[in-house]
Amino acid sequence: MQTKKIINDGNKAVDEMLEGVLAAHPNHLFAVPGSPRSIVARNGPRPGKVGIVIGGGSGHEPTFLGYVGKGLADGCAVGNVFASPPPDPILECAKAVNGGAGVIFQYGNYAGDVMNFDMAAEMAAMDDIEVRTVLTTDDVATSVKAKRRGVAGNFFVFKASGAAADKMFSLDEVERIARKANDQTFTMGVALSPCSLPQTRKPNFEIGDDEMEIGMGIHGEPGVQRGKLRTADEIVDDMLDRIFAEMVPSRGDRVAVLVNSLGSTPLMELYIMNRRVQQRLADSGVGVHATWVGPYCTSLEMAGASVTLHRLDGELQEMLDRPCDCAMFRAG
Amino acid sequence: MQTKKIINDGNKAVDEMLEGVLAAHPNHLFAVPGSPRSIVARNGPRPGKVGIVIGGGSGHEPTFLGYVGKGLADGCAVGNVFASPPPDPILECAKAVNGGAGVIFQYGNYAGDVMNFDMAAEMAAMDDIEVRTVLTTDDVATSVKAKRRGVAGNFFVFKASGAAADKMFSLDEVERIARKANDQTFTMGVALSPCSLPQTRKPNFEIGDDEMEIGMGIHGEPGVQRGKLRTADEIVDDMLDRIFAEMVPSRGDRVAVLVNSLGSTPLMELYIMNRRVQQRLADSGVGVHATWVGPYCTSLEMAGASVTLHRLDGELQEMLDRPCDCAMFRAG
Amino acid sequence: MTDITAARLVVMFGKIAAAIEAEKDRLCALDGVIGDADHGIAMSLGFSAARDALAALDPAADPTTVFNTAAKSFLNAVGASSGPLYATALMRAGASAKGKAALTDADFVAAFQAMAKGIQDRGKAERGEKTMIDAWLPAADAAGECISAGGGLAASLEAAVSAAKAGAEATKGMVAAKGRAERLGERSLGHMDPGAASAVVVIEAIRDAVAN
Amino acid sequence: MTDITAARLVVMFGKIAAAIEAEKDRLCALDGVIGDADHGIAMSLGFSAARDALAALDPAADPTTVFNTAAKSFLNAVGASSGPLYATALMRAGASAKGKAALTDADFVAAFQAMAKGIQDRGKAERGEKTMIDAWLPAADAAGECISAGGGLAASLEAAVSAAKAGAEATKGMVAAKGRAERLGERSLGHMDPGAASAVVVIEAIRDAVAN
Ligand SMILES: Nc1ncnc2c1ncn2[C@@H]1O[C@H](COP(=O)(O)OP(=O)(O)O)[C@@H](O)[C@H]1O
Ligand SMILES: Nc1ncnc2c1ncn2[C@@H]1O[C@H](COP(=O)(O)OP(=O)(O)O)[C@@H](O)[C@H]1O
Ligand SMILES: [Mg+2]
Ligand SMILES: [Mg+2]
Ligand SMILES: [Mg+2]
Ligand SMILES: [Mg+2]
Repeated sequence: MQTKKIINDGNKAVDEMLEGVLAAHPNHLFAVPGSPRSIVARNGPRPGKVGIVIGGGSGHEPTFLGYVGKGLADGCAVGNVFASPPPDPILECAKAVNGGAGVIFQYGNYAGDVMNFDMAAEMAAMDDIEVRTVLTTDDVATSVKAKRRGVAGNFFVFKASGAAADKMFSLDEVERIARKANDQTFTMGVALSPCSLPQTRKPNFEIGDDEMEIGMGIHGEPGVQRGKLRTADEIVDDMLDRIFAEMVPSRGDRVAVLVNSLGSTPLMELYIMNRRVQQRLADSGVGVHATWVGPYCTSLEMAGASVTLHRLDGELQEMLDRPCDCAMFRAG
Repeated sequence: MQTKKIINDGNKAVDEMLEGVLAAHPNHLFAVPGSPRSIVARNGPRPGKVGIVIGGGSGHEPTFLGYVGKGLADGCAVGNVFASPPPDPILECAKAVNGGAGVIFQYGNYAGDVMNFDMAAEMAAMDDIEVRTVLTTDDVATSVKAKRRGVAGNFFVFKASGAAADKMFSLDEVERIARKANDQTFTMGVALSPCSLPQTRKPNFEIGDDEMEIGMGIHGEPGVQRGKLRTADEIVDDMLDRIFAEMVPSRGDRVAVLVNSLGSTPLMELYIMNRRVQQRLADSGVGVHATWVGPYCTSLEMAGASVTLHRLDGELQEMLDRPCDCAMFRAG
Repeated sequence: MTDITAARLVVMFGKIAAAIEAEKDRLCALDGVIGDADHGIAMSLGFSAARDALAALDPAADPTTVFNTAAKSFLNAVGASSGPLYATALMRAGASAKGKAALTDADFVAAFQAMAKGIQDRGKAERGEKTMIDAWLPAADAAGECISAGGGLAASLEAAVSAAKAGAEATKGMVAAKGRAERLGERSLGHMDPGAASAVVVIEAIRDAVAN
Repeated sequence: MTDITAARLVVMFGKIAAAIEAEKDRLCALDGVIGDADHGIAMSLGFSAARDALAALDPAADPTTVFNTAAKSFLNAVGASSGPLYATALMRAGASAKGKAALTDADFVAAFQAMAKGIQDRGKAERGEKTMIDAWLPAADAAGECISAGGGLAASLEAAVSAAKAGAEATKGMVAAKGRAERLGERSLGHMDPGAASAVVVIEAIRDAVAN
């Protein structure tokens, strides 16, 4: 039996989605002529501005596409579902957003993405575009930071560097801020049910009727542990314990919070989780500057959720508060 | 077997959700003191302004809560999952948003909501608050307009009256615009899978592995027809045929489009649908003023989607374009 | 038979709450077929709220206060369709008992009939529209006829139960013309209306609590 | 044995594409256990793109052009991890064939070895890290040793297939240290690496196409 999807042809799903995206958001986005998988912000790139190129596999919408716009990313290279884009569309993005001040590649730390973006960076260098790479590694499910994946927290990292570039900071400065933002971003997720790829229409992993996967990534890769499904408060407590262990919050710290749905987990459940997140932060003496709740980084129709804390100093707070205007996200 | 949910106690889900909502959006929303199910916009109500009270059952988030804010609704009465709120919290909203210029109750046309809001309106009249009621009836799945349900299209109706009230129009004018907006709003939905209520945690209807329900409402009520699941283009074509039959579009008409997820249908599928919507509109000579794609009116984690067309004249376009700033929605 | 006191009515609401609780899942399932699957939840919320509010009531309260307290707590706990319908029913029962320290058999049947009338006034449903009215109206009529014919309270409520059951059964053959199922048209045929089914449960519990 | 022409290589890519297509579901399922369930899709997209691009190729093309065309189309069709890994493999094969109108048996084995080297250079994986390297390196070594020992092309590729199979089998006992499965740690034990499994399919198809 095939899983149910409202699609035409699994192999065309990404390209047809992009047609639908461009049709919906003509004032925000366009595709590089001749390179339909390279999506660029209408009002983002400009001379002298550092260009921000993000990207990765499809199926995480509104990540990455939705964060392309003035004040955030300038361009986005779109891969197949859960697959890095090849170097070509990445290179075309780099060219399209290049304002002469260099370009930053930002994406989640996955082997496939690293290889493809690195190849694109080499090709961009041949075109005299200076490229820096900042991987997002916010998933605390892995203990070694350098090996961590980028998951929902890339939202904050992209936001910080997008704001820095929008303020016309230098390549060095934008890179520094992106790295700082990544260092201060901590995510933990759980998954309750699989999703299925449009091409296979089979559940991409198996899980018991009363189980959850703790530390699940955003592609259905197994996490750190299988457990029985618990209550919202217990799940959040476990997530925050793991996040706090990495983040080591001090009383007086200030954070931004993201409670994210992996797809089919509804707002009701996310807000119930947020209730507990805010209680725990209050108990720890951590102040909350802003909170986002919703589907910000998904895995198609997977059920599950993640919590991200983004610790702010004055500079990161300024970046977070700076207005941005994207097709699927606005702030400020 | 119980369905999987990240909750604590099904009977507390709505109240805990509201705690999480208020904690996330303290600058946008507060609860009327002593009436936790009456949520009011921080910067909405003001002297001389017509108050807009919306509401209905929970489980449709971001409807209704998410559309409370400056430029849109002033207050929202929150019911249990898929159940109208009782008169009391509705009345408390009416009192809290009353600026002396009258109040409009706006909600979907369901027997339970009508009875509860009508009782509240009678009680408000005793408090010398003039209340008008405008039911949303955008669901074209029913052929008789007066019997139609309000579904995702209430987004446009609330937006229009919220803008009119924000422009300090009179009660008569706001009511007229709300009715016009409702008359020009046409929605058709399909559902692919059930959701489950937090209290029962059982699927709320049964559907075959290869079936879809055409004309499904937003509570799992059966629609007009069971059919085999078809391709995105076929589904959209059927939806638009039904919508066009009611709307009777003329070449040169202008519309706003909403492609809405009922919950777990991901953005990828919605954008694939939008691609076809825009093709069909272009073929019919209908111009598109703006498009929204995402989960705007959901049924918890139900899979499925709806398409809404909102036909604009100059006045409705002005209302749609007027900025608003809500916890879960911004425009302009 | 002795008159029905406020205390007896409080016991009655406890029995209704227990009976509904026991049938909650079945009522949700019936609502799942032609509605939104929550009718058992709404009824259970409503009657347990009534029971809890009554537990806190002054023991010297009169029947009207019992009905009004139940009405108010039911309404505020439920919303939904059942909230105003049953709240109105209970307020009408309270009004019909006004000024009485305890209810005679005839008073009780009058209150029972007032409930049915209240539901109809609030919901504006006619017989045959596949709602709880199709159980409540025949039940009220049967009880009224029986007591007028000198049948006594027990027999009257027994007649009400039979009529309610027959009425609920008959909703299977009706096309819904009110409530959520209305849009289903012909597809509502063959299924019992959940509100009619819960009416049977309520009326049976009333009989069990009062008619002995 | 006659030299291997560009036309023969084009046939070889067709056979690889067909073999991968037949194993696509199994490869996705393997990737579902320790990765993201798309490896069969990526490999099938890549090799069918290569096959299609080669179908349009000038019949006078040389082996290097065949490999480079395949590399480029594979890369652009896939992305993912497999894209750069196989694209680099194929570009290295193209480089090793540079200037040759057709490939001798030794040339072909050298190209085959260059593929394995390319995968390693691109992915920086060592043996034992539970990747396609654990199939490709032993296969390349086995083919190289066999041809040096005078074993001929058929025997060399047969040796490659056996070594690849043993290597893929051995990945079950490895803890992943590269790629998506890396974060699984011990939980990756007991499962075959999908990239190693697909390497066996590719190498078998190469043998079938070339060694007769
Ligand atoms: N206008 C009405 N008059 C009488 N009964 C009604 C009316 N509308 C609905 N009902 C009853 O309400 C029942 C559904 O109640 P419930 O499920 O609690 O509310 P909701 O439909 O709001 O979810 C229906 O089965 C029907 O018997
Ligand atoms: N650094 C690497 N070196 C060699 N092979 C690798 C490396 N990283 C991943 N692989 C191989 O890639 C396979 C997964 O490929 P695929 O599923 O197509 O890509 P993705 O992981 O991007 O979804 C793994 O099974 C492994 O054999
Ligand atoms: Mg992948
Ligand atoms: Mg309901
Ligand atoms: Mg119901
Ligand atoms: Mg994979």
